[in-house]
Amino acid sequence: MNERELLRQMLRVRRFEERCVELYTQTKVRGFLHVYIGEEAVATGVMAALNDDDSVVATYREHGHALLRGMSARSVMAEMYGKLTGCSRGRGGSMHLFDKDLNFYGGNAIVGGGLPTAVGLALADKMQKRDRVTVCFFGEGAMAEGEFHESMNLAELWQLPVLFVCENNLYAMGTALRRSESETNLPMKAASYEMPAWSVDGMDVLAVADSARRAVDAVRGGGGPHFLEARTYRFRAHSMFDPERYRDKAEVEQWRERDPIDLLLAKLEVPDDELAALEEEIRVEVEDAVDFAENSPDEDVADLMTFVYSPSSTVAGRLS
Amino acid sequence: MNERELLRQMLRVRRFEERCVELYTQTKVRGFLHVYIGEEAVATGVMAALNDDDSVVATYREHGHALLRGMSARSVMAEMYGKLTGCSRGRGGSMHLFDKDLNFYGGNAIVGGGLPTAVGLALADKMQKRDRVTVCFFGEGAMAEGEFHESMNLAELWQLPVLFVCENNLYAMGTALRRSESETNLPMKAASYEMPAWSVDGMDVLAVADSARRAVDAVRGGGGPHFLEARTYRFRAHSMFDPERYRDKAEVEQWRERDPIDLLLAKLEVPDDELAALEEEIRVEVEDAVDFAENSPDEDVADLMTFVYSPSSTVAGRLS
Amino acid sequence: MTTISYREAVREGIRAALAQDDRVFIMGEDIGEYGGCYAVTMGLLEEFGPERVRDTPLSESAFVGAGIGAALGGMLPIVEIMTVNFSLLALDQIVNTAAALQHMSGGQFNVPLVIRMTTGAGRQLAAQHSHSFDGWYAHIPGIRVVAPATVTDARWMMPTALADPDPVLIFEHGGLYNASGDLEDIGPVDLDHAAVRREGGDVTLITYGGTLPTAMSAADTLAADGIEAEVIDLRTLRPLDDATFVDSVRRTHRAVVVDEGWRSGSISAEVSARIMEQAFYELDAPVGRVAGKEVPTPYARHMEQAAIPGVDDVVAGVRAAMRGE
Amino acid sequence: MTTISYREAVREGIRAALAQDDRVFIMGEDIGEYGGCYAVTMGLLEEFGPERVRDTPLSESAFVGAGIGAALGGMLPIVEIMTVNFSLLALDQIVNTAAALQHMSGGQFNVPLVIRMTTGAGRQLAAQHSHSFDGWYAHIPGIRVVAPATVTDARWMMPTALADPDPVLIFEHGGLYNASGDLEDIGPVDLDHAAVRREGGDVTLITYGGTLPTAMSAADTLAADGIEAEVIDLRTLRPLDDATFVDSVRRTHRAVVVDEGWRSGSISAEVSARIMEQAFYELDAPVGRVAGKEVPTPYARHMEQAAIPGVDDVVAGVRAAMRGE
Ligand SMILES: Cc1ncc(C[n+]2csc(CCOP(=O)(O)OP(=O)(O)O)c2C)c(N)n1
Ligand SMILES: Cc1ncc(C[n+]2csc(CCOP(=O)(O)OP(=O)(O)O)c2C)c(N)n1
Ligand SMILES: [Mg+2]
Ligand SMILES: [Mg+2]
Repeated sequence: MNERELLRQMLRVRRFEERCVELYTQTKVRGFLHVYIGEEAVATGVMAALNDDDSVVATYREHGHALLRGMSARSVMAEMYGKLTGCSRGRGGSMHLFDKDLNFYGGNAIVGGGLPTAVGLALADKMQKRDRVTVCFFGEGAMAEGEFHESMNLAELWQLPVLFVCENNLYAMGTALRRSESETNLPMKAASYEMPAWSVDGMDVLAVADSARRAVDAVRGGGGPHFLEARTYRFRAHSMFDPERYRDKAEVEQWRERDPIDLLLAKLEVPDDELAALEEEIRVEVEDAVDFAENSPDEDVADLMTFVYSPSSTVAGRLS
Repeated sequence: MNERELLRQMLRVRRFEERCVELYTQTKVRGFLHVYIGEEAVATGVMAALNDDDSVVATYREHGHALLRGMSARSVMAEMYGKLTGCSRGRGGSMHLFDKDLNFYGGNAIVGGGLPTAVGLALADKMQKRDRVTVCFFGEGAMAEGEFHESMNLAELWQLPVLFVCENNLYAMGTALRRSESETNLPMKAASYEMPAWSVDGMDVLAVADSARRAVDAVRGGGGPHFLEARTYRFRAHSMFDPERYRDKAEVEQWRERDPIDLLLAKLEVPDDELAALEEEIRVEVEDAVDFAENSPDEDVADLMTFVYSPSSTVAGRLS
Repeated sequence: MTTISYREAVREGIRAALAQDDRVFIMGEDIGEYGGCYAVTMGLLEEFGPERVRDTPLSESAFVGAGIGAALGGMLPIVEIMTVNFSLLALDQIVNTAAALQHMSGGQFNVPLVIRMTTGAGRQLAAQHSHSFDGWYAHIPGIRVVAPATVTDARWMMPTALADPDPVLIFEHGGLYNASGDLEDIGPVDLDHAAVRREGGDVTLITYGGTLPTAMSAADTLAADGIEAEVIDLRTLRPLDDATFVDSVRRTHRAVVVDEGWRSGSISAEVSARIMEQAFYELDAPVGRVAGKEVPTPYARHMEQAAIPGVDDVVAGVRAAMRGE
Repeated sequence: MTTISYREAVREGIRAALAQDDRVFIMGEDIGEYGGCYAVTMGLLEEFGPERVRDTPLSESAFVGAGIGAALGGMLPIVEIMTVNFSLLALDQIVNTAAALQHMSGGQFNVPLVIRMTTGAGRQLAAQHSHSFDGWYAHIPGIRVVAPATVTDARWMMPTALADPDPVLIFEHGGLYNASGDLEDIGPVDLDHAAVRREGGDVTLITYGGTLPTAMSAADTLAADGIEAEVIDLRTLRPLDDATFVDSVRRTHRAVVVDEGWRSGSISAEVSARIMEQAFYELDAPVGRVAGKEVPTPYARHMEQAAIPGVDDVVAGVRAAMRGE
């Protein structure tokens, strides 16, 4: 992916999410909303390294991942509106975006809960001798969970083609890394499973893309699982219910100076009119998604019980 | 504890358990029975470093730990017989030995399940500014469980007075360490929590005693949690239902040459008659325990529902 | 009498306990510096300091287990699990250790641990943040399971729970936090007995926690039609105070259980079975159940609302019972 | 017809599946080199190799979760959890992911995962190895819960479970492994329907899994006294085939549910509630429950036996029902 495209993708995610926040304030979007603003370089850089048939597992902070993986702004926005045209028919909302055609396994709101799934996807690929990589995103807070530990061990023991990407934004809700991990050097943790691991500046999309490319190639080449820490920061509150008492405004400001979009803009020499055209193109895409969501139908309440079991299941037949 | 006493304790545990195996064959003892034969030096050496009011958390392979902590052979044997006079009224059996007076917290048959309890005991000690250490024993197999990871992190983060003792006997049931951990250097795992850790020859009781003394002193002195790996081996099957298909007889024989009791005997110059007297003293203690258990009453079935809730609980009053 | 929110009432229960007894402390994720995911513990860190208002890393199993150990070591821990779904990560510690230890040790060790968590749907948080496992936990012997439905209970269940020598699980329905009510100065709640929240002679409505307001509204609607419902708030789901609801059914001869949990194997099944066993010959109609639809909670508001019992559903359930259906 | 043990029957079900379909593999603790904690999988490693008979480290949550991922990736995994109590360590994966994913994703992802585990008491394994959470799991929508009670079902439930597009939990009662019986060549079991194991017109005995032999013995004892019990083996605990047992109760007018699980909130409560709802006016006596005592399972044999339903308890329960109690 070229640098212009990386810029476009980051901007797309940024503007989309800014709009989500507005819509939340207007009570169009509900539930918990976790935005990725400030962290866009991470998923943008990593996704650039993937093939179409690779798999992605993400968290509840995954609008960016969904868009970057190729989901349409329409299907994501409609999902957040709770509409039938949303990727998950409006049943999942912001935290549960999925797309089967894109091998996008979402959308897990149990911290750490996606890691075992990723291990299993990689196991299936290995057993079926498919040339695929599974990328699993999670926050640094997830690393304290037992599921992280068990998954790392299993992946390394079985030499599975999975890349663990830790989005270290320094906080898990209000808990700073040094208050959640006795060892804050995260690659050291991966090393304790003998898993190759390195850190990258998560604000520099080119660095992330480069690191991710190396890691994905290594995994695909049979090098077993890898661990990549992307050092980043979230500019906004954890969710829409966060008074942000746990960090200084000054700290946030300091990090904002390293806004990944600004950093890339500073590097590329994008003419003003080109940038304006890009912004306009994205504005149109986002507004189209909003219109689409606004005008989409709700799911019929009569369908509430569908997909508890598969339509082909005899159980489903009996319950309907 | 002097060397003669270490010998006496190891022999006591050995003879007690040899008798348990016989009794199992005679169907006097039932359920799962896990013996510690071959591993006695570990608990013997570690217990020697503890004060009376320190706390101990162990596993289902804990007859030795119970005896070494000071529980009588009678109360342990009667428990294994399922008698009312057993430490747990016969409700726990071999896997659930407890003694409140000795701060012996048993007796946990969920692999890894005791670690959080140990963390909590140490937290209580710290909050109450008591000069106590909690020792938590577990097998190397437990280290793959999420509860290990979470407990290590919590203990180190909060600098709690707990010593984690990994009894590395190379197998978790039939699973060799290299098949359960991608990193088999276990102190490295502790290091990934920044926890001081070292290994000791678990067949050499003097070395264990020395290492444990250093570790316990460090913990008691405010040095935070420590991790001690004792490299040992179980001479017998995992439990009484184990065809031992997963390891070579030759490997077992090789380890038997390093029988901890023989090693210590070789070091001490114990006259034959003294050894014979010691054996006889132990035989008498064990047979006394067997007689006691044989002649003890069963718990009254009418008491089945007691101690589901505390006798002082209003719930218990309502249910009885 | 003061009017406060349920959230403030829970906080006040915790605050008072921390102030009164040095052995009490609270731990959980983001209860301190963040101020609590649902702002329940806001301000407690400042008042009691980080030792007693203890933020934990994300590790439900270890910090619930550490609560067990601390209780064994003489403390009176209150452990907060942010949301009921996450408690599944700690279930081994709750069921295999906390609930079993006393019996397994022949009465030697009791575990005076209080675990609080947010339960229930209605806030569009979807399938991993919205379930009602309250009734499900009530299957486990060795623990007590309680659910405050009113502001007063939210305040006053805590001292009873802390005085309990055994593990107590407190389920706070997330939909209630913003509800306000009169705080009555009743002192520690009697957790051995259900509460009759409304008297009536025509039908017994049995419920608890988040669906008490639903049942009360339904009773109002029904009263307008001349049907007087007696509304019973179970308060404690384990052990069930069956005497109170069976007595009521003996008088009304009809009963409907209202419960947000998935219907099959819910606490409403147990209540129905107990009425069957204890008052079968007094019944004029089968005991009805108005329960949650058996579906992972959907996000979209209309779908979510369809999945949980509403006032109309309760009214319809009672009308069916009146018709003998 | 051959006589084989339940253990061999389970093994044969797994073996046949491994032989027939490359997508099938089995993983769990000590299923390979050790030969299985209960020797169920003995010999499979030698036959199918370590890729398809995959030993796992002690990490229930991760390997159950890996089963979910592998199922999503096109495999048909069979995951063995050694003992029901340990499954609590994997409950987050089972409930929050496996059971919820399809609905949560709007129907995009189904999870064809089979999880087997040993359940039940009777072998003096005490409180952390003996419980019966079978009925408890049946509360969870999105999964199917089954329990083979006979050698034939032990053999033939596996192909149906593997053909199911959704997660299936198979509970094998530890007390049955050594039992022998005739293996009938029935082909894949119909898991949508309960089985009538004995016909009778006086009372309906409803049970499943480990307590089917108990119920059958009780029926024999009762027959000697002229009471003919119809014995229904639920086979599938979720979803319940209520039509079969409700039809039976409509004929016999009396029912007793036999269930090793703790009584409160057990599957027997659900069965009782359904009969209440569907056949209240046909009942000549309240539905009785003969269930496990609500106590962590004790080790001592006499105490353990007292904690679980025995033939005498069932006979007494039926006699009470005959008296209308
Ligand atoms: C098992 C579990 N426990 C707690 C929560 C509540 N929670 C949601 S997000 C979060 C913080 C996670 O932090 P991190 O992993 O660093 O990801 P980030 O939000 O920073 O991207 C917490 C505690 C949860 N969703 N799941
Ligand atoms: C959570 C859990 N999973 C599985 C088991 C079954 N099990 C009992 S002991 C054991 C092996 C444990 O090995 P290790 O920790 O090395 O201890 P050792 O037996 O070697 O002393 C297993 C798998 C269990 N008791 N608990
Ligand atoms: Mg974070
Ligand atoms: Mg071992």
